[in-house]
Amino acid sequence: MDLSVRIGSLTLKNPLVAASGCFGYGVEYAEVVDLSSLGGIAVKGLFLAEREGHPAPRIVETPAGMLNAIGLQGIGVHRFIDEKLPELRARKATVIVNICGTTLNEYVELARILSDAEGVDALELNISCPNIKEGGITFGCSLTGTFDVVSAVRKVTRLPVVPKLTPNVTDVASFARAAEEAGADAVALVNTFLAMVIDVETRRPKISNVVGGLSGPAIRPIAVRMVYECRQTVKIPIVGMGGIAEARDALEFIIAGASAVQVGTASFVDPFIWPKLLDGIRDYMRRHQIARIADLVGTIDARARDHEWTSS
Amino acid sequence: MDLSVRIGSLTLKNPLVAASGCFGYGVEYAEVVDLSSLGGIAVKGLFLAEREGHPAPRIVETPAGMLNAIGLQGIGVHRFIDEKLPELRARKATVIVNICGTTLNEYVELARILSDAEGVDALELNISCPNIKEGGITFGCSLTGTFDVVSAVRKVTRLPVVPKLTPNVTDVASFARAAEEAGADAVALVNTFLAMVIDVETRRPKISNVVGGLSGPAIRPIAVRMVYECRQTVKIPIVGMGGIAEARDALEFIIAGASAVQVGTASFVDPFIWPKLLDGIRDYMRRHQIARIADLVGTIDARARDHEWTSS
Amino acid sequence: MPIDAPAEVIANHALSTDYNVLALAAPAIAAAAAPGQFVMVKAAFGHDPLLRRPFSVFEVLRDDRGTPTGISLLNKRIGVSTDLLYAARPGQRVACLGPLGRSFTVVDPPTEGWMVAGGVGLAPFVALAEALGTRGVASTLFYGARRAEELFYLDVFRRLGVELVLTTEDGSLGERGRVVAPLERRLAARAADRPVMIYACGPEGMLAATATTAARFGRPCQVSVERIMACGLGGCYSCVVPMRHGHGGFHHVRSCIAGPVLPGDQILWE
Amino acid sequence: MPIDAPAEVIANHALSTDYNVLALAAPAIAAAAAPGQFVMVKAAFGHDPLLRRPFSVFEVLRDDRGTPTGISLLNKRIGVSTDLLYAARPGQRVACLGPLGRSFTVVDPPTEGWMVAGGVGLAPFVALAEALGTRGVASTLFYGARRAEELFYLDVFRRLGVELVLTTEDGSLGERGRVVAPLERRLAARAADRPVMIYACGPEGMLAATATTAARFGRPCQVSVERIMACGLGGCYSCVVPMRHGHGGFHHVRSCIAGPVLPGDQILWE
Ligand SMILES: Cc1cc2nc3c(=O)[nH]c(=O)nc-3n(C[C@H](O)[C@H](O)[C@H](O)COP(=O)(O)OP(=O)(O)OC[C@H]3O[C@@H](n4cnc5c(N)ncnc54)[C@H](O)[C@@H]3O)c2cc1C
Ligand SMILES: Cc1cc2nc3c(=O)[nH]c(=O)nc-3n(C[C@H](O)[C@H](O)[C@H](O)COP(=O)(O)OP(=O)(O)OC[C@H]3O[C@@H](n4cnc5c(N)ncnc54)[C@H](O)[C@@H]3O)c2cc1C
Ligand SMILES: Cc1cc2nc3c(=O)[nH]c(=O)nc-3n(C[C@H](O)[C@H](O)[C@H](O)COP(=O)(O)O)c2cc1C
Ligand SMILES: Cc1cc2nc3c(=O)[nH]c(=O)nc-3n(C[C@H](O)[C@H](O)[C@H](O)COP(=O)(O)O)c2cc1C
Ligand code: FES
Ligand code: FES
Repeated sequence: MDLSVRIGSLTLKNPLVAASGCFGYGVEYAEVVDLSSLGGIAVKGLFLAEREGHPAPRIVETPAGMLNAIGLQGIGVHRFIDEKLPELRARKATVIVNICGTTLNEYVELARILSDAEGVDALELNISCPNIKEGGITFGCSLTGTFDVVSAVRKVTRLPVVPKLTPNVTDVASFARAAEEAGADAVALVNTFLAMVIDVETRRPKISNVVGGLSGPAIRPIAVRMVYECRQTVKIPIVGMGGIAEARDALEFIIAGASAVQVGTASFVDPFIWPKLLDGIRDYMRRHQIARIADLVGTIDARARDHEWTSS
Repeated sequence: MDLSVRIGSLTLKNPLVAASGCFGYGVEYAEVVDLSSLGGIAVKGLFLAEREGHPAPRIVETPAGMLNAIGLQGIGVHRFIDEKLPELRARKATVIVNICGTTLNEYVELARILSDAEGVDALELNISCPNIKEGGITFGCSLTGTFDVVSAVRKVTRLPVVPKLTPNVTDVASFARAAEEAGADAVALVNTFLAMVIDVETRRPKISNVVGGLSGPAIRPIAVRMVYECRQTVKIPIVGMGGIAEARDALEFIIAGASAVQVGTASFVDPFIWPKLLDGIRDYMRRHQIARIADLVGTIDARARDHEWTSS
Repeated sequence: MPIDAPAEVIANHALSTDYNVLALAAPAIAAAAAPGQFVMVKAAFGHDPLLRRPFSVFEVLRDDRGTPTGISLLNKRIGVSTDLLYAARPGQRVACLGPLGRSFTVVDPPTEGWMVAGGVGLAPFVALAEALGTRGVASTLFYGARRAEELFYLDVFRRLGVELVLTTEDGSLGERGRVVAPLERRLAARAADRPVMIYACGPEGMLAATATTAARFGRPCQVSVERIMACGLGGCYSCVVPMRHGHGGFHHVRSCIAGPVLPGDQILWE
Repeated sequence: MPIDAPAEVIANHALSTDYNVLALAAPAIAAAAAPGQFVMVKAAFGHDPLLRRPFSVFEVLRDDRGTPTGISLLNKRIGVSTDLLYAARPGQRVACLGPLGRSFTVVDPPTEGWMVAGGVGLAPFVALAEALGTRGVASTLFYGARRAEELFYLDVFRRLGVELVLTTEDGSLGERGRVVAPLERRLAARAADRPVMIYACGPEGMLAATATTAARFGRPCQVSVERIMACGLGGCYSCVVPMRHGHGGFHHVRSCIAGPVLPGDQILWE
């Protein structure tokens, strides 16, 4: 059974990737998860500098989902390279670094620095974080912004470049196309949906940043649709995510068109989820006699079951 | 305690409206709900002609939500006026007719016909149904389309005109503004989120139409955010909806900026929900000494609890 | 008017690893229910699972004096809510809305009542058999399942005087094969006999075969269809069945209010 | 390494209409737990409620031979998951992940241990009192609640030889008012006395007051903070507490892994 997945020049040993911001820098989970057993680890979004992020409360639970506005607290790229990367390498993790900038030059600078670091396997461009004011999503909500940041990063690195798209747009597939045209090796989607919860007793938002990003099972059907739309539009691989909590959910994304998937929120609920997901996928492939997971990608049979009928 | 709400020239006796497509033509619920006790009933979306809609399966449940692609099955405007409106009038319901067209002229034609019918209290323009190919959402996803259809309808009717906006756009507030500029009396939001569920065993979509619209508690935090954004942008009243299942949820929309709210999916789960919602709102107003529900609208205190911090 | 009862689970009998009978305290629903009607049950609190699920009224439970005290459901595990109902414990409450929908039309003698059940499609027939029995109608149950262990409540039907014609897919009890085969033979054999009303409930394919067979022999047939339902009250239009009308056309009727029992010969089978 | 146990509910004792003690079979977690550590509990199946919730290990349960068999939680109803835990029935299972986080540092004689608990903040102190007792540390519990009926487990502490200083907001037992008042008086009275370690758990305001008071008297203070947590393992950065550092600056530490027990004097109280 071949579970491997290609993203540009990189081969993931299986399609299961820990989603950025949901798995710390990976090392936090070393006791609980064999890091080398994952297809990859997208580490928490990094800026050039350290950041302390937003004050608590940073999350609130919602029906089958959660809102977060962490504000990209992080140790910055240099401390990451010095303090975390060596352990990740030692544990044979496949490391995807999620990078954020407030300007195009910051993305380029981050890409340069990380390209020189030993043990980075791919760059995920976070142009879709809804929780910071400057940069980030301003690129992700404009086609030219997306194109520009991807091509600028493309020029300075040989690492696979995977822009992460926001779902907060009318036509996500057009962003996937802009990314493809700019030389992206793959696109990742979805980041979180901009959302809000109000405490009616105090009439204050429940998280300190007023708005935050919705993740978890609640958003899965929208995310699957978006992956499907992108699959009809671009040729590069898609990394799909949004609410995956069971093997069946991961398979849904793969059948819709994702080559690999990421899991975020569900690994909060069950940190031991990874072998369960992998077993479930293996079991499915066995039952359906699928030798290579790559053969399942985008195999949805989406003939509408019927045309629309008008009364006779 | 004053629960009344004004939408243009129309006064709703309370802010609770049955959402279109979730309450049939109202008459189906006459045994279960005192129709005159509702603020209003947005009847199932009507075209000029009868339509049979999509074949089953038309819905599928998702985490804390559901997808539907009914395909706007309906009896057409003429049969509605002849067969349903008289009973709605007899039962003293406040009737909001949700209208759909494939062309601008169809909206205008529908508006004309309904303006002449006795017992219609407002028109809700469905320019946001994700489940039909022609018309509808094509207007709702284009600013000029939205402007054009609202102003065209505006010209032919004195009924309050309430375009219903789709959440499947980058900037919903700009659509609210276009609607306001075109003369809308209010905007209603949100319609459903375009989404998809795949049966991994058959690799076929779970509903016949491939994609459908996501509703229910799952979407509530996104819908609340959108109402809040529109409240910052337009002056006309907002009719908020998306996942309301308890009085607290309705209050969240009101505090975010909605003057009235609609309830759809939750009334499937609990058809007896209406007096419970009303009691909950009354209880809240009593506890918080709010004499008029209108005084609660948009009273969110949304100072971000802090600026972003960077490490010192 | 339907009643929404916060029904307490009185008992839960597992019939197999997949099937159970769940007894619910719901006197008002029990008193109003007619054979073939259904209830909408919410098996969990919270919003996941979100929607209620439709279940036929299996038995009307009565106290010693014959007063209706509740209903039971014949539940088959196939997903999240049916799993929860399989695991439900006495004392727990499930929201139960009903009775809903159109019931079977109960015939009078000399017409015979032939019930055709596939698997969990047995559910409406205990109540129907009782109603037929009360009127003195001679009745037969054609009942098919995968194997002998999944043919339930045979004694109950026997006690009600119902003739049993059983089939199993593996031949472990009754005839091997599908239930429509013996029905068809019986229809052929008794073509010129007394009038018969055919009642069917089970998988779509079985219903279509039953309806077609009945029509071929010129017998009326009421089928109870199963559609995914969100509301059960005619509000959502999710549960539609295409019904023939006029000149080759059809229209979609809501099976929750026009059905679940529908005339088999008018359904546009796929 | 934390353990994820599908822990069976052994017993559920209601202490009041809001509080209960839930006993869970979880031997491995019980064996590993240190005072002040917590577990992440998932109270329902399905995705609503979605996330686990953090609970202090209240008691370590043991069999006759003293072998740990499980833990109990002191649960206070304030929302959806705590409601479910209040209503949990024996036999039911709840997913229970732990032990997690940094425990209290247990002192040795001659240092005294003074515990300061507000309401459900009592939770970590049964285990801590036992650990202090084992080491022969003289200990005092300053324990405040709204009213007498919400002061729980007093006998247990007495049996452990803990001195009790009680306060209630309504004055129905002990001193009327907040628990920090007698703490402050005692500190003032015994300023020159033996060394004392202060341990605090309760509402944020009480923690801040305790930490500030302790600092004023130059006493060390370990506080157990409460933040909304999604993962409990350092993965999500939701549970941060601002800690002073350097020259008036601060950084956000994750209270699930750097805490929940943190040095009171370093927290940047709001
Ligand atoms: C009128 C009527 C009477 C019924 N009577 C019985 C009965 O007596 N006993 C019994 O065991 N079953 C009965 N069913 C079927 C029962 O409703 C489904 O088995 C149940 O809804 C499945 O729920 P789930 O959460 O376990 O499945 P899910 O996990 O939600 O899904 C599994 C499958 O169940 C089906 N399903 C899901 N939701 C519904 C829904 N709302 N309505 C219908 N089908 C659905 C779908 O095909 C889906 O693929 C009846 C259905 C109808 C329409
Ligand atoms: C380390 C730690 C130990 C704790 N120990 C105990 C204990 O022993 N006994 C006890 O009764 N409570 C304890 N709590 C508090 C307990 O976690 C919350 O009461 C619980 O999470 C509320 O869940 P809910 O679903 O009932 O509330 P919800 O309905 O979700 O929300 C009600 C309120 O609970 C709080 N809350 C919600 N989710 C969380 C979360 N994940 N973490 C923290 N707070 C949250 C929020 O302030 C929210 O406004 C502890 C908290 C922490 C951080
Ligand atoms: C607490 C939290 C923090 C996140 N931080 C980041 C981040 O730093 N960078 C990023 O690209 N996405 C971030 N995300 C988004 C996730 O990577 C993922 O796109 C999203 O949560 C949807 O997947 P899920 O439903 O499986 O969680 C974060 C999500 C959560 C819940
Ligand atoms: C089954 C179903 C049918 C719907 N039909 C319509 C419709 O005809 N016209 C319309 O404007 N909205 C329609 N909607 C959208 C609802 O009116 C509402 O905007 C949406 O469901 C969100 O609200 P809720 O989460 O309370 O259901 C439909 C929704 C559902 C679930
Ligand atoms: S189930 Fe809603 S109309 Fe039939
Ligand atoms: S709870 Fe996730 S980092 Fe602390």
